[in-house]
Amino acid sequence: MLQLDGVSKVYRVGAFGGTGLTAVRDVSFTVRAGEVVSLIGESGSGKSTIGKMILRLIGVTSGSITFDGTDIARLDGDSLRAYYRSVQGVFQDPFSSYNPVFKVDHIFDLLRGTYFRDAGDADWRRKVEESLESVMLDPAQILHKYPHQLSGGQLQRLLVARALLLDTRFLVADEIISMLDASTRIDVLNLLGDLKGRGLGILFITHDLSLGNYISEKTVILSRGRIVEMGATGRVYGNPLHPYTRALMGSVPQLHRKWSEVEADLAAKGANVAGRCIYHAQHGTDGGPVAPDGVATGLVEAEADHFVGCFRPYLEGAC
Amino acid sequence: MTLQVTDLRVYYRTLAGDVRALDGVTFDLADGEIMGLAGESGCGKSTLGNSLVRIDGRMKYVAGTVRLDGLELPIADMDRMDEFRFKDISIIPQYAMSALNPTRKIGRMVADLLESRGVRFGEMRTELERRLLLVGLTEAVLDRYPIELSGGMKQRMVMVLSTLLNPSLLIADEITSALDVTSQRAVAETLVEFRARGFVKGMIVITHDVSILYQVADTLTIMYAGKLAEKAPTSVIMQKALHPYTDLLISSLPEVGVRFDERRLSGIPGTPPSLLNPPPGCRFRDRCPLAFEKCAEEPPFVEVAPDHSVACWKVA
Amino acid sequence: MRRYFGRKLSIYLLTFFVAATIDWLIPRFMPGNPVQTLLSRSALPPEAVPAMTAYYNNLFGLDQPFIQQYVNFWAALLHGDLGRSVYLSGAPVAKVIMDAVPYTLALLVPAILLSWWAGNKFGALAARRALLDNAVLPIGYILTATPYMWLAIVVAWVFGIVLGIFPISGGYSYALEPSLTWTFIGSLLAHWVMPFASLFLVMFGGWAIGMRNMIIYELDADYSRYLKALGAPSGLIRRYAFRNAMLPQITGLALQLGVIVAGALVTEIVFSYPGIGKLLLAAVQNEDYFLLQGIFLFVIGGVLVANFLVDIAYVLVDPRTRLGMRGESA
Amino acid sequence: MSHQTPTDRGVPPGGSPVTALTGAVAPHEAPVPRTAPGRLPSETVGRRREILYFALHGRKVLVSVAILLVLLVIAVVGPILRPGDPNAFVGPLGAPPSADYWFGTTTFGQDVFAQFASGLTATFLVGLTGGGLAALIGMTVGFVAGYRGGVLDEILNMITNVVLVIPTLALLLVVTAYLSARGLFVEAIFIGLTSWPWAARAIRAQTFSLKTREFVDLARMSGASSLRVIFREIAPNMSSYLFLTFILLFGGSILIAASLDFIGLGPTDGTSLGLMMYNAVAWSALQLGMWWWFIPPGLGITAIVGALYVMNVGLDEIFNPRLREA
Repeated sequence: MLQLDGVSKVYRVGAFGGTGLTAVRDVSFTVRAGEVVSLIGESGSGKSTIGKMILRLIGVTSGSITFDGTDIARLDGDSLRAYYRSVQGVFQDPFSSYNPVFKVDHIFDLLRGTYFRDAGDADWRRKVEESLESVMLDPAQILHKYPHQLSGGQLQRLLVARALLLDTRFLVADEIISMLDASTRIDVLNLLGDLKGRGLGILFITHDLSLGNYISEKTVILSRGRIVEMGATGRVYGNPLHPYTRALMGSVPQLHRKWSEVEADLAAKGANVAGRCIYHAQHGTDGGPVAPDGVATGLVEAEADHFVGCFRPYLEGAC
Repeated sequence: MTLQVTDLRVYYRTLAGDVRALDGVTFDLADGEIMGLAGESGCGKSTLGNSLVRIDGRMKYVAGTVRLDGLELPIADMDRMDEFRFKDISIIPQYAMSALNPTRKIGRMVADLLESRGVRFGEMRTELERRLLLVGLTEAVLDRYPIELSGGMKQRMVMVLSTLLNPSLLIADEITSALDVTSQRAVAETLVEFRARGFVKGMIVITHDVSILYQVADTLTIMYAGKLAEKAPTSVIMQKALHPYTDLLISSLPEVGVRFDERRLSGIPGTPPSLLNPPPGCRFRDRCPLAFEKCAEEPPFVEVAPDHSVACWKVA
Repeated sequence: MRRYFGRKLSIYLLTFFVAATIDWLIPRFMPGNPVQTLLSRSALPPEAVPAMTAYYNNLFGLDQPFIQQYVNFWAALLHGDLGRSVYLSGAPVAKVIMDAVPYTLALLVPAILLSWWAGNKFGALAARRALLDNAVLPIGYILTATPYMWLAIVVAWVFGIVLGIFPISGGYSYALEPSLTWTFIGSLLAHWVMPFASLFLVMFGGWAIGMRNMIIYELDADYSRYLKALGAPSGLIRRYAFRNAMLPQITGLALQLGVIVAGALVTEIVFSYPGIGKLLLAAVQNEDYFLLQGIFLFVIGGVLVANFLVDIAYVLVDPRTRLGMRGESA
Repeated sequence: MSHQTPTDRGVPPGGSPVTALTGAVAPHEAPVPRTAPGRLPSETVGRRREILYFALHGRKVLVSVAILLVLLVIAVVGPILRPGDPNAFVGPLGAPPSADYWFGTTTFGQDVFAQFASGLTATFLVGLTGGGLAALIGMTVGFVAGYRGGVLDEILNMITNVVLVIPTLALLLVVTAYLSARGLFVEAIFIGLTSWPWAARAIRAQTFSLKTREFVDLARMSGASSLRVIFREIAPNMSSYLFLTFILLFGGSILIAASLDFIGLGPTDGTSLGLMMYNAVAWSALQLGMWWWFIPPGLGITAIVGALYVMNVGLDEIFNPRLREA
């Protein structure tokens, strides 16, 4: 339902033009209905930029994002409002997502002003309460409160409820649980799983590999604005090919395995690809488009439903 | 024993009344021990760390004693504590990225600080440079301003500086939470290295991320609502946590390999009580699946096995 | 660094260009004809009016095409020619201004520097002494809320009239001829003290309060907390806080320059001090437009140059701007 | 956390506010309470109550409001007590304060109290109009530049910088000198047109930081227009800040007006406090020892502006709990 095709984003830095900073380079992937795709990357990898581009909060420099076949760059006015009826987002910081001077009801009132002008008061209240209950919140405990009176977990669910009030079919969930307490974060994550069951397509943006593994069907690993590895979650986690993916996996603190054990395990798995760029091995040394910094931007299918990009600059020496 | 904390109570003053952020905490830290301290936000873990170093104007010392290497620390006395800070007890603060004076060259700041504590910078310089190399920095950073360093470099600089005088006790307060996974690992392993080289004797590592603690901590202490819930060797807690809160907390953490479709994890329903007027009895009672009448009384924090203490009536 | 100053310089040049253009445009767009206004003031016989009108039109260059007038204006300006003063019987404006400048500078430069220095010191002191703080705050607020000329009037009244310590009018005693004698220098100083003191006082309050507030803020900054956690003595922490609190004070100085200069002008008027301010009053009262325009351009130029100096000072003190200029920080 | 260089901080004109606000700007960078991990939620819970508490117990605010009210009453009641033209020659020449003429008379026998009362009215009007206009322009420029960013921001910044470095009094001098008839409002409008830049800068910086808050994105995803986002989402978050800005502009306008009047470029008719001082000095009240002529107008201005500044600080302490702990 959502497709990114060669999407790049260049930020303008400095006064009147100045230099450009490439935050996202030539990114392509698709998200289907009823599927969670996790977009994994460290800070500065461009993962949030991609989320914001999908939500039309910032523009695309080149490439296209299409939703149900329509290029979203062309939307404006009414068609943009129609787009937001289907595509919504929830962000990292629950406290920053609410305007602190208003009660939490404000986020619903905003929607009402645009999408439900005709709804009567009683009708509206019932709708809001239904959506709250669907995310397991008690309306009596939540409504008419100020954001600071609620917990981060409650606030994030409330945002999901807001999205459900519309006919949302696609949700961008940008680090939505990284600021929550351990005891409640898993419930918000489960909520995403339930939405997936209802047929929503979800882009789950995170820096935490174990969360991505828990919830998603498909994994996209991003580094410096570029996709380095992508594929079915089981394949990517079971057989990480790119050196960057392996470094990430080796650094994730796990609960019952020490770093040293994980590292030994990864080294054993990766022995077959050590020191060899799979992309260039398949493509030949001069194959595919190359970015100004010398890294090839394409991907190759290393195995079924498992794609990998050029190993530069994570590989010593040339590819 | 390096550190003995007995019945420590430190409250926050607010207009609405005292917030009992630290409400009677007792534990020991052995020589060479790295103790991980975890819990939900607002459980008092950072307050514990801060009160061992510096009780500032917003905090109020209420009761309790802290003994370090057999000597009682005057933790309530801001001025007398100065003697111990840095030399005996030191901290790597949560805000390490902004802890360096922006308008002084780093070397100058280090020199000013050392000289003001009666240590000759010239005598420390060689050791300082050696330790900088250990964390992957060169002496050139001393000639730079903080803005010239990346976030990770500043963090490492602060780590070296805080431990430069070989304190007995080091508090590391949420030092990995702002970092990417790859840097997290480097920082956490540096802490272990510092202990191995004898830069610090004991260490309290405060974080909300239990999996980091599993990697580096010898013992794990779980706090809940201003009190200690459980303390035990890390492996013991991971295998067989006794306090229901610890148990639920650990089982709610997704691990690599666990998938939603196969095994659905669940969190802990409810929220911690307000610390403004906390209810009597066990503070976890409202959320606890095992709660019974006895829990209306406050459970003592008792040793149920060697080095394993719990505050729960079901267990004790 | 070069880029930073280039940018600053271009803003200042643009400002000067805009201001000068406004200065040039105003008499040409204002209701009424300045030449007519001028002539109506002097009791000319009616038959002389056309001739005088032609003379003034020619003098002002008003008989030339519009664009030509503008080009001439810049050409003259670049040669330092600001026209001639009507009220001072045709003396060149540039010279008239240059004669007054030393007096104004003698008031402004020490008043700014000393009040800035003393205010900052005092404010920093107040930040840590509750007793002093309670005194500094109210006095500071009263001083900064005081209009420059009123403080000048009060100072003149108390010390000049009531106590009779200092002379209240002029730059030196009218009985003396300017010369390099001790008597004359003494007279200069005696006349200088009160205008200087009244300027100093108004500014002093502002700096003291500003410094106090900034120090309190800096003492709560992360670097201060870290130093405290490592047991650094409060002397060191305050020294660092003071240094960092100076930076906004320097910016404040830059932004204040225009206001300060205006304050100096009205202060001079109170004391009939022979600087730019007194000249300005005379120009206004005598509707001497060339003189007025000249003073305006001069003040603009002076403020811009002073701003540039403050910019340089700021860069020297704050490493962040220096490094930012190299493009190393986002 | 701060991406602003200190130079980007807005700084108002006129001694004290300069720094009164600079001191406040930095804490204002986070004008809304947030509960970060590890921070006690109760710190924010009590906030509303605290604001009320300090508003009622803050002596600064109470005292300054009282002073302003007294002066306002004088301005309103004065003309009723002393009807007629305040510039009329009604009494003995140069008489000191007495039961008949509370503030004495001028060299020409004008009633100083009558002039003072009507001058107060003029002063309040100039402050309100000039300060209000400056606040309006400052907010518009600040909001647009901060929210839209990009080239528009660059251009507005450039304009702001240009107006900021022009010594506005000098500009006003030249402009007003050419106007043969000048009213109070012309003066106020000129002041308003030239004294907004620092406010624009400060508001721009605030808007810039609020813009990155996610609730702004959420409003946009709710189909809200830019205008709505600015006025319904961003502005309410800065309301206290905007109010403080207005207070400072109010006081600043009064001071500028006083200087203009004093040079003889004030309103050509009517009276004002600055004009009173101008006349007092011009007619040698100083040399004649007629202190009752020049003390009241200056004291009046100082009292109004001082009260405004103190109110600013008092309110700031209420809005910014950090400043309270000195």
